[in-house]
Amino acid sequence: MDIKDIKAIYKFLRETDIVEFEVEGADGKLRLKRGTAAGALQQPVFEAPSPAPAPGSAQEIKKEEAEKVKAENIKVVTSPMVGTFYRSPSPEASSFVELGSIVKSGQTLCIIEAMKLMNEVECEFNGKVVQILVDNGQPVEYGEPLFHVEVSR
Amino acid sequence: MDIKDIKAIYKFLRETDIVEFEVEGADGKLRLKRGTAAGALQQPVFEAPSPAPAPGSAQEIKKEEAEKVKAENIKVVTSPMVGTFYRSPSPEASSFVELGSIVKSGQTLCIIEAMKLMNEVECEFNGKVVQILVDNGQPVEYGEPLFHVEVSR
Amino acid sequence: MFNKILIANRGEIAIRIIRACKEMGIRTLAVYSEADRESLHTRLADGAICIGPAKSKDSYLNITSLISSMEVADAEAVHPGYGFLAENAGFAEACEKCGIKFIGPTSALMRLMGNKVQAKKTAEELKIPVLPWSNRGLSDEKEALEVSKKIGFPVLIKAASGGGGRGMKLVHTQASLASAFNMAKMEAVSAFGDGEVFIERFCELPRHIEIQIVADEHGNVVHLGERECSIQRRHQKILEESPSPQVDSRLRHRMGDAAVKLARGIGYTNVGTVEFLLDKNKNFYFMEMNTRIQVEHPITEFVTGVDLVKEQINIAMGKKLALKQKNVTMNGHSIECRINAEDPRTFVPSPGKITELIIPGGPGVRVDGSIYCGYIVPPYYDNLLAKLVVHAETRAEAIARMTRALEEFHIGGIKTNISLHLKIMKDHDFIAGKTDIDFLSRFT
Amino acid sequence: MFNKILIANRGEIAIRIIRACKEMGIRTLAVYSEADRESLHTRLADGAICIGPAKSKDSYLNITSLISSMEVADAEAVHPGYGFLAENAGFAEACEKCGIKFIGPTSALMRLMGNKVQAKKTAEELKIPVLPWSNRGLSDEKEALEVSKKIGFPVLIKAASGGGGRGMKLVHTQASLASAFNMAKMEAVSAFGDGEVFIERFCELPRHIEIQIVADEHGNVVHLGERECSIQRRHQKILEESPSPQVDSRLRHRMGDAAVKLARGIGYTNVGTVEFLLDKNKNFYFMEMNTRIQVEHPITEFVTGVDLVKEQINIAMGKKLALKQKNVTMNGHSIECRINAEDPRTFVPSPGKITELIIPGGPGVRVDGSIYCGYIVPPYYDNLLAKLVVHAETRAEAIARMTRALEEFHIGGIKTNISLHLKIMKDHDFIAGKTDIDFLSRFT
Repeated sequence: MDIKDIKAIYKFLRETDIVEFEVEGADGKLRLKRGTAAGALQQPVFEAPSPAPAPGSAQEIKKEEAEKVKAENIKVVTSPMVGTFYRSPSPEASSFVELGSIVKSGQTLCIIEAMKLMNEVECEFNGKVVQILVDNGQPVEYGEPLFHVEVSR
Repeated sequence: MDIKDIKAIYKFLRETDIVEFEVEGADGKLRLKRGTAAGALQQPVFEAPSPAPAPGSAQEIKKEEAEKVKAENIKVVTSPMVGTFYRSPSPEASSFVELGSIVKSGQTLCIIEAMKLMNEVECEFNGKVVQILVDNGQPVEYGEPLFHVEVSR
Repeated sequence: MFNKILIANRGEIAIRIIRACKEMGIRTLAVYSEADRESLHTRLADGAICIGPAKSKDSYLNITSLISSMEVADAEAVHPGYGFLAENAGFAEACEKCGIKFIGPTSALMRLMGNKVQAKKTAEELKIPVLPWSNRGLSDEKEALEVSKKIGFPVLIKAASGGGGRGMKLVHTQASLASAFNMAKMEAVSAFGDGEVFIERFCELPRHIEIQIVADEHGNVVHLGERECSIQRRHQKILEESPSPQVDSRLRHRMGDAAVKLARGIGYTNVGTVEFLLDKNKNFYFMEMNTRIQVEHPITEFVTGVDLVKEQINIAMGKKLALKQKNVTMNGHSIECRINAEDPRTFVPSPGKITELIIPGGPGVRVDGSIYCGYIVPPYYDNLLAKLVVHAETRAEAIARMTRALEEFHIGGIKTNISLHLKIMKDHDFIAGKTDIDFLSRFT
Repeated sequence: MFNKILIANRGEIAIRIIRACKEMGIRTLAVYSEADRESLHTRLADGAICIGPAKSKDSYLNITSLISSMEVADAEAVHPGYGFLAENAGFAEACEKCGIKFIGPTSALMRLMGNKVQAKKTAEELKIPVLPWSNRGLSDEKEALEVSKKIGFPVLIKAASGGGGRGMKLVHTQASLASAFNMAKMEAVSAFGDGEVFIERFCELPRHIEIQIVADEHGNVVHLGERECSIQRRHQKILEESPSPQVDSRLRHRMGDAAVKLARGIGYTNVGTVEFLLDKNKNFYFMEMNTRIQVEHPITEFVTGVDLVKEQINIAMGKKLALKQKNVTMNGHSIECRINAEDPRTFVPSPGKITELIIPGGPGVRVDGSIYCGYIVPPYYDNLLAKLVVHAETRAEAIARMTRALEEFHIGGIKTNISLHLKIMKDHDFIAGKTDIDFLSRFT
């Protein structure tokens, strides 16, 4: 399937009321979605107290990244609750993990503070921390991506 | 599966109320989703004083018929105005045309009465009356199909 | 009691009238052009009839089609809404001749008030204040110059059959009078087919205040207070409020009395609006009378609790007004924003398909619209999509409510002036009630 | 003055609260479950935070998540809406401990009124009429039989922690008492984790009338008249009106006084609703008190002009009531229809995608909804799509208005109970005001 085929298909779709289209053949797969209603609606997201992340975008981008990396050998660790993200057990202590740290299943990655309680977030597999997505002391919502961890084979 | 197949499938879908479609075979897979909403909204039409045609349907069917016959060698004569349809110049007189009448360009097919004025509707080509769609004395709206006339070659 | 009313209009006002009829138990017949087959008014009426092609001239302005529709469908009365044939005395007369009740004043009254020279003369005779003027239609430049000198420059040249600012010219000096006079005459001929013009004194930065009148066919007339309509662009109102922040109860009383006096003096019936200019010193001057329901009638409905469209129908059926002037009270404050399909900066109309739609709701919010998700706004008619109207106890609360309602309003697929209205709601002069006829031109 | 309020709810009531906050200049923080990412309340708030997965238990009922959200986002107060945690004294207490203002009464008052045995005892002590009852929670069948004989059959067994008809049993004869008593206890344990039940005299075909109370933190209490809520299906209201066609001003006065007496007697604050049964002889009996905003609050807002949600917030901020009892007037008539996503005959919920949507508008119509075209109604929560509320001068006009508004309302893609409401509007008994608690079961 080359660009000419795609153009031909799109030209055809333009004349129809088809809004989603997917075709799979011997030579590959094509999925198209034409602009429409709900999907385009703006999505308001968690408005943090200072310093605020750019409303709307940051979170979404993170989620897209999460999608992308999932395809590879990298897993996303998300926040199990609403709270404040801490990389170390106390302000004086050193961080649980750093970029590049090798982590084992069961090892604490960070703490989420909620209602004065410190909740440890553990890694559920062996791997290597390849990205830390949230700054120390930042608020996080449920399901928010915190770390990218490359799974060891 | 090539563009020709897809077009054929779409042509079929157009005649149905299917909005999502997925097929998978030896030679691949096709998934389609059609846009919806407004087109499906019910269309209220002219509510005649007694005897009332079935609300909604009659008119629509007539129009669909009009579409169909257009494709062949048959033309639809529509009402040029809102008024009352009369097949003869006076109650005692005979009808201008009957089913099967051979008509010439310029010949009067019927009268539409509007504001006490009798407006003659003329045929604009030579042909044969193959269908009379409105009963004598019935109200008609603008653009309402009145006759099917088979055009002489 | 009418059994069936034909609604000779489209869009939100057709729907407004259908709503009133339904609540009164009267059947409704909608009319539509070929371009309006999917319009909401055709869906909501009890019946609908196609009266012609897209062009207004051949459909909504087609008197023969309309009268014929009423005859074939046994409608006893017609409501013209606003615009189209609402102030066409010829249509009212045709209805009168066919024994169809035109829901509005008589054709003779429409003719009298439709000519601004006649209307001003009538007002003057009734001792209602008018701006110094030529006292008649003027035929040549010399006459015009003479009159203008007497009145004193700057003067305004206006068309007797005018409206919407066409044929209107502001003249600052003697030197430019002659050419302006001739241009105004030409514009008036081409716009209204009537070259009669007159001259009046120019009033600087006036407010545009109108008084709502309700008059039955038994000589009872009441007024429902004023509407502030100064926020205009090219003589088109886009935002109205009631009461006016500049009108106190004493002034309201005086303006209301003047409007009632005019209506009584000419034997007016049905609802009507008497338009005044209010100058900086709070002097008011009669401008013209609109012999129909106004776009902005909902703000008066909100503050007085009177249903103006039902009143129109009741009056047309010969009923006596239940309302007495002493029982009319103005409660709280109401604002209307006209939501138009247009670029909020350039004002270029923006027809097309509405792909996303969220309509505001909640307490104190009324939406009179004709749109739905998937609706294609046709390019043939005016670009009013919906009237967003709010009511609250105070003006400040009404502004807060309108702000939140505008923020909720989301129309995708076409451009609208929602953002312009939001800017107005946050403007200091607007918040302070400092709005005159030039507000919007200073603003944008 | 609060700077930011967290809204611990979803759907139309979350939106209702956001609207009030916006008009008051207070910032809002919405919370949502993963299933509600596309919900309108997340769009309309100033900010939104995901608090858990779809299941209510893990999100909207997750007290830790909610308190943590307020802490990280610096919200000073929480509005619980209705349902979810609105009558959860534990949540109110947690807020109190964290220095967060819970917009409602104190946790102690919620506990007192949350237990029906305690509530009835309190009312009785305050000399408010109650149906003859066991005067305490009952532990065994023997006690139950003794009490029932004294009261006289038929009797009703009810759960002290009950609600929504669960744990409620009607007993006609001595013979069936024992098994019913034990079943009621079991149901109460499984539904509320509390097996306490009591017995009261069964009142035949009563009306369900509730009085709206507003009480500030300075001892001022007023009532805003009654709501008629008799049209229920399985103890779920679907249509309410105010005033009740069965309550005249004298009875309103007496019921209102009783409600105010209760509120004063317990030192109640914020808004609340005192529910009464009204029997065929117009005797009224205290049933329970709801310590939150009600779904049907808009009908009271329409007839009294009071914004109940703003009152809630003002009271929570410590303001004194501006309203005096003598200034409360009931103007006109208001009806609310709850538009649910359900089969209108079987009442089976109908979640799914809304593919077409036309929302009614025009004069006297208020829509409090959470839907838009393209919205997918999730299957996890209650099936209320929108509240359609009308107001008119008389009950007959309100019914006519509701009828035309229901006819305008078009929701495509899912099933709704719009047609059921239309049938009710055309029902002779309804039109005559003859609605008791069994109206709907006779009707369907």
